[in-house]
Amino acid sequence: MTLQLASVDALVADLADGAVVAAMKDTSGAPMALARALIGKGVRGLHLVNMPTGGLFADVLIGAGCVATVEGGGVSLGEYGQAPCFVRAVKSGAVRPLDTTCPAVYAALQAGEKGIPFMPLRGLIGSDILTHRADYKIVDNPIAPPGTHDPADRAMRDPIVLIPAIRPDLALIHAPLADRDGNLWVGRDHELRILAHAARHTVATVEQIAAGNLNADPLRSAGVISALYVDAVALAPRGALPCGMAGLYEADGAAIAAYVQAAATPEGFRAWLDAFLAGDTPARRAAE
Amino acid sequence: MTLQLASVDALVADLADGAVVAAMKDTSGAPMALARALIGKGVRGLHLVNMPTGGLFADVLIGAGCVATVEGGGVSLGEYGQAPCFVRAVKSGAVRPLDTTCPAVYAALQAGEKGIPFMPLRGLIGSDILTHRADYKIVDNPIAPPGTHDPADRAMRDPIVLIPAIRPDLALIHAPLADRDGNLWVGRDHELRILAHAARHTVATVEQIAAGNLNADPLRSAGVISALYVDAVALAPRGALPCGMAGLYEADGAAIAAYVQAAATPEGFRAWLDAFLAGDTPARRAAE
Amino acid sequence: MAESYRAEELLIAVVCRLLEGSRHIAVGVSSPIPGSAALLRRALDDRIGGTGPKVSVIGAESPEFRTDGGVDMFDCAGQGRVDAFFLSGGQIDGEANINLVGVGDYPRQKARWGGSFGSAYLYFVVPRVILFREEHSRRVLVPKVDFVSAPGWSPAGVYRPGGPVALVTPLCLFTFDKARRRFALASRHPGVTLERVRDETGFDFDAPGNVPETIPPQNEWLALLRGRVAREIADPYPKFAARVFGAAPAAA
Amino acid sequence: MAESYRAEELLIAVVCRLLEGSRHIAVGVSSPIPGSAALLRRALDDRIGGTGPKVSVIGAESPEFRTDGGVDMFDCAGQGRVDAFFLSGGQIDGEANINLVGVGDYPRQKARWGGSFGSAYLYFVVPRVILFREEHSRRVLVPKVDFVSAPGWSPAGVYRPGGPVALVTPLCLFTFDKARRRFALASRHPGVTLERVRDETGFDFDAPGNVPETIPPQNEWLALLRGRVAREIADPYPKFAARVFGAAPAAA
Repeated sequence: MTLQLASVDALVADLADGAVVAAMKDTSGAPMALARALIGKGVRGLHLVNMPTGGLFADVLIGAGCVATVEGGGVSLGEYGQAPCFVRAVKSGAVRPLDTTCPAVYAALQAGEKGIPFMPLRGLIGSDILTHRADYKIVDNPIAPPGTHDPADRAMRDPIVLIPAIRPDLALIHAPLADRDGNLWVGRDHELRILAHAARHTVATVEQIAAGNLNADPLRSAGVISALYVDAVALAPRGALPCGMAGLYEADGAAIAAYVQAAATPEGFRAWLDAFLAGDTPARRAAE
Repeated sequence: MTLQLASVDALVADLADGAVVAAMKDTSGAPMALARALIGKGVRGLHLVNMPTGGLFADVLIGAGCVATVEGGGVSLGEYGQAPCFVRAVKSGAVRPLDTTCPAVYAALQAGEKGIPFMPLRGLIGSDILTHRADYKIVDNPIAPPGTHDPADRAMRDPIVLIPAIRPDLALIHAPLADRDGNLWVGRDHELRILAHAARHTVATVEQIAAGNLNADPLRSAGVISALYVDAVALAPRGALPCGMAGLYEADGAAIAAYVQAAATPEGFRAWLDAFLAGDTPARRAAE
Repeated sequence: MAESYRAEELLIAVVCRLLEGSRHIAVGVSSPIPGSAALLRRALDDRIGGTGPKVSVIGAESPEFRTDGGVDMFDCAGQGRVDAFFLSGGQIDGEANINLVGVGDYPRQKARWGGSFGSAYLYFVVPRVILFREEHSRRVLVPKVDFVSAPGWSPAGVYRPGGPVALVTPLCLFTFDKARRRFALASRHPGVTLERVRDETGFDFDAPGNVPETIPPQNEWLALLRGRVAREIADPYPKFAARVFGAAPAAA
Repeated sequence: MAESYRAEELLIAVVCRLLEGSRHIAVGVSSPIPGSAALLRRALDDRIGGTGPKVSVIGAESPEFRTDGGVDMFDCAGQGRVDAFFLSGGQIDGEANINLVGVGDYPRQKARWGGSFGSAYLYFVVPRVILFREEHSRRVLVPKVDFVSAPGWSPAGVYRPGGPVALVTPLCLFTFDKARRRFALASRHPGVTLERVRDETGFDFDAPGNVPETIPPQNEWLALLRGRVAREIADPYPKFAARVFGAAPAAA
C-alpha cells in the first residue's frame, strides 16, 4: 500500500465548494502551503472548523473569500493582535461566525472520531454562545447521582450541554514527517490524530519523507497517524511559514507583523495575497 | 518536583478495602509486581475495573480473595483458556461480575478523564448486558438528524446508551520507563494515558529509570504520561512476568500454562499463590 | 488435478470468499482461521493488480497488521472504517444472537465463559460480521441463547449499520437473512449431508431443495495460503502456522 | 528600605497572593503577568521547604511548563486537577460576566474580538479563576456585557465547581462575592483613590468604609521575581521578560 506523493495542488483538487474543512491551530503546523493551493483553486463557501482556534491560516482563507462559515473557539493572531480579515468579514456579514468554546470543538471532533452523535460538555450554560447555537442541546443529566435529580425540583436537575459530532469532509494537516506507506508523524500533538480520525478524508503536506515505516520505530510509532486515515501526502518543506513548526523552525514574526499591517485594508490584503500566491515566501525574500 | 522512588509495597500501602482499582489488559504491561503487593497487604472487597479486559493479573487477584466486583469486557487467559479463579468465583457468587462490552469500559474511563458524567455509545441495545446494567441509561438521541426523531413514532426515536463515567480510586500500571520527575513512558499504548487521567491516583512499577526528563526528548515525549497524574513510582524489573512486555520480554508461556493447571482447583491455586508471594518468579526458576 | 487440503484450509477458503470487496478487515483475538482468510483475501486482491484490503489483527506485533490499540480500533469501526469482522459464540441461535458469557441463570451460571468482549458493539457497527465457530453441535447452535451478548438483529430505529452476514462451521456455510431473521444453508462442506447438518443444529434454518456442496480451495489459493499467507499469519499465530502450514514467521 | 518596583511587579505580587495554596496553576495564552505571578508563587513555596505548585503555561516550549496539548489541559481541568486559571475580557461586568466576542448586536457587531476561547468552560470548572485586565476604564468594566462569553455565576443546580474569585486591574483589587454576585473593592493600588476607582468603573461595587492600600511587593519577592522568575517567564514570554526584567531565557 505504498502511497504516491502528490503535488500540493493535487491534494485539494477534488474539494467541492461548501465542504466542511478542518485544521488545527497555527502552532500545531499551519497548513499554509495548502492555503495557497485552496486559494489558487478558487474554492468558495467552505465551512471552516478551527481546532480549536484559528490564526493566520484561517485569516488568509477568509480574506481570500474561500470561507462562508467559521466555527471554533476564536480567531486571533495572538501576540500580533486581532485577525484583520476575520474581523472585517464578520462585521460585514461576509462570513457567518459559529462561535463556541475551545473544548466544545474538541468534544465535537472526538464525538466524530468515535462515531457517536454527541459528546456532553460541562460549562456553557448561561453563556450567549449557547443562545446562538441552536445545534447544541441542553438535557437533564440522566446519570446525576441519586438525590440530585428530582424532576420536580428545577434547581436540582443538573442540566448539561450536548455537543453534536463534527465529521469534516477534509482535514488539512502540515506535519513534520511522513513515510512512503502514508503514515504521518505528529509527535506529541495527539490532537492531530483526533482530527484525522474524525475527518472523512485527510490530506497532509510534510516537511520531510522518512526512510522506512514510521510504525516500525518504537519511539516514532507513539506519535503516528496511521496511513489508514491519510488519503494523500505532498512534500512542502517550510510549508507552515510564516507560522513556525515546533522543533524545526520559528515563526517569521516580521512577516506576520507585515501581514497584520497589510491586511488592515482589503486592498492591502489583496496585494499581500498576490505575493503569497506567487510564492513570495519569507524564505525566498530572505534569500534576496 | 523530583519523585522519590518507593518500594512496590509502599505504592499500595494506603489503599483501602473496597476501593475502585483499575488496570489494563495483560498485554499492556500486567502489574504483576503490584498484584503481589496487593495480595501481601491482604486488601479485600476491591471493585476491579479491567480496561477493557482482564487476564492473569485479574485472575490472581480474584483467586486471592481481594476482589468483590469485577467489571469489564471479559476475563480470559486468551490462548491459554478460561481464567480459572474468575470462573470459579463468579459461579460461587464470591465475586459479582459487572459484565459489559470493551468499548463501554473505554467510554466510561474517557468520560472519567474528561470530567463528564457519561459518554454515549452505539451498540448494546437488545443485549442482556443492558438487562443487568441498571447504571447504563438508554435515551432518545437528542441530536438525531431532522426527520429521524418523531417522538410519536417509536421506531424512529434513535435510542442510544449512555455509559456513566468511571473514576477509579487507583490506577495500577506497569510501564517500561519512568524518569525521576515522575513521568512515565508508555510508548504507543495511549490507553494507559486515559487510565491515568481518569483515575484519582496512579501508581506505577517500571522496568527502568531514565536519565533526564522524558518530556525533553521529542521522540519519547509523544508516549509520556505526565508526572501530574502519577503519585508514586517503584522499580520492578521484569515486573510483568509471567506476562510479557512488548519489545522487552516475551510472556513465559510455560509458566502461564502451569498456572492454568494449578489454578484448576482452589488448593492448587493456593499453592501457586504461596510460591508467587514468596517471589518464586519464572526468572528465578529458570536460574535454578 | 485438485490438491488435497486440510479442513482448516477449506474453512479459510469459505471465509475468504465472504470477504470479497472489503477494504479493511479487522481480526480479533484467537482467530487464526479468520485471520488467514483475511490475509488470503489480501493476497488474492494484490495479485489481480488491485490493492488488497488493509488487514488489522488485534494482538499482532508487526507494524503492518497491528492496530493502534483498542480505543482506536473501536473508534475506527464507529467511523465506518472497518468493513468486516469475525465473531463467535459459546452459543449461537437461529436469530444470530450470540452468547459469550455463559449457560444458566446470570450471574451465577452453571457454565461461565470469558465475557462479551467487543461483540455488543462491533456486531452493531461493522457491516459484514462473519460468525465463525469450529464446533458444530446442538450444544453450540441452540434454539435460544441463555445470555444475549449481542443480538443478531435490531428493531427499526436502532442505529445498526452492522450485523451478521454468515455463519461458518466445520460442516457448512449459513448465510443470514436480515429481513427474515433466519439462517439459510448456503453450502455443505464436502461429504456433509443436509441431514447431518439438521441433526447437529439446534435451531431451525432455511434450506433450498438442492443444497450445493462447498467449493474446495483451488490450487492457486492453496499455493498462496501455504506461501505468503502462512508466513504472514505466523506473526500473530505462530503455533497455528506451524501446525497447519509448517510455517515460520515472515520476519524470523 | 523598600525598593522601587515597576507597575507590572505590583500586579504580579497582587495576583501571586491570590494563588496561595494552589497545587496546579494553569496560565493561558498572552498572560505574562499572571504567568509571572504563578512562577513567583512556586518560587516562594519552594523556598519555605514545601513543594511549589505545578505551573502549566499554554504555549510554553520547555518540558517543565508546557502542557500535553489543549484536549489534555481541558480534561485536566474537568478532572478537578487545575486549581487556578486566569481570564480576561473585552468587557467585564459587575456580576463577573465576561465578554471576549465583541460589542453590539451579534453576529455583525460593531467591534469584534477573537472569540470566547476556553472561557465558557474553564470559568465553570476551575475553582479559582482570577480575572485580570490591564485596562481599568468604563469601556472595559461595564454595567452589562454585550455578549456573555462566560457568566460570572450560575443558578443552583448547574454544575459549577469553578468561578471568579477576584478581578485585578492597574488600579485595584476586587474580590468577588459569589453569594451576592457582586465585586467588593479589596484594596486600591498605591496612589489610587476610591473616587478614581468609582469614576473609572462602569459597574457598581461594594467598598468598605476604609479601603486599604495594596501592599507593595516585599524586597525578597522582588529579588525572586527579578532572578528565577524572570529567567523562567522568558521561555514563553521573551519580549515581556526583556522589557520588564531585562532577562534572557533560562535555557539560553
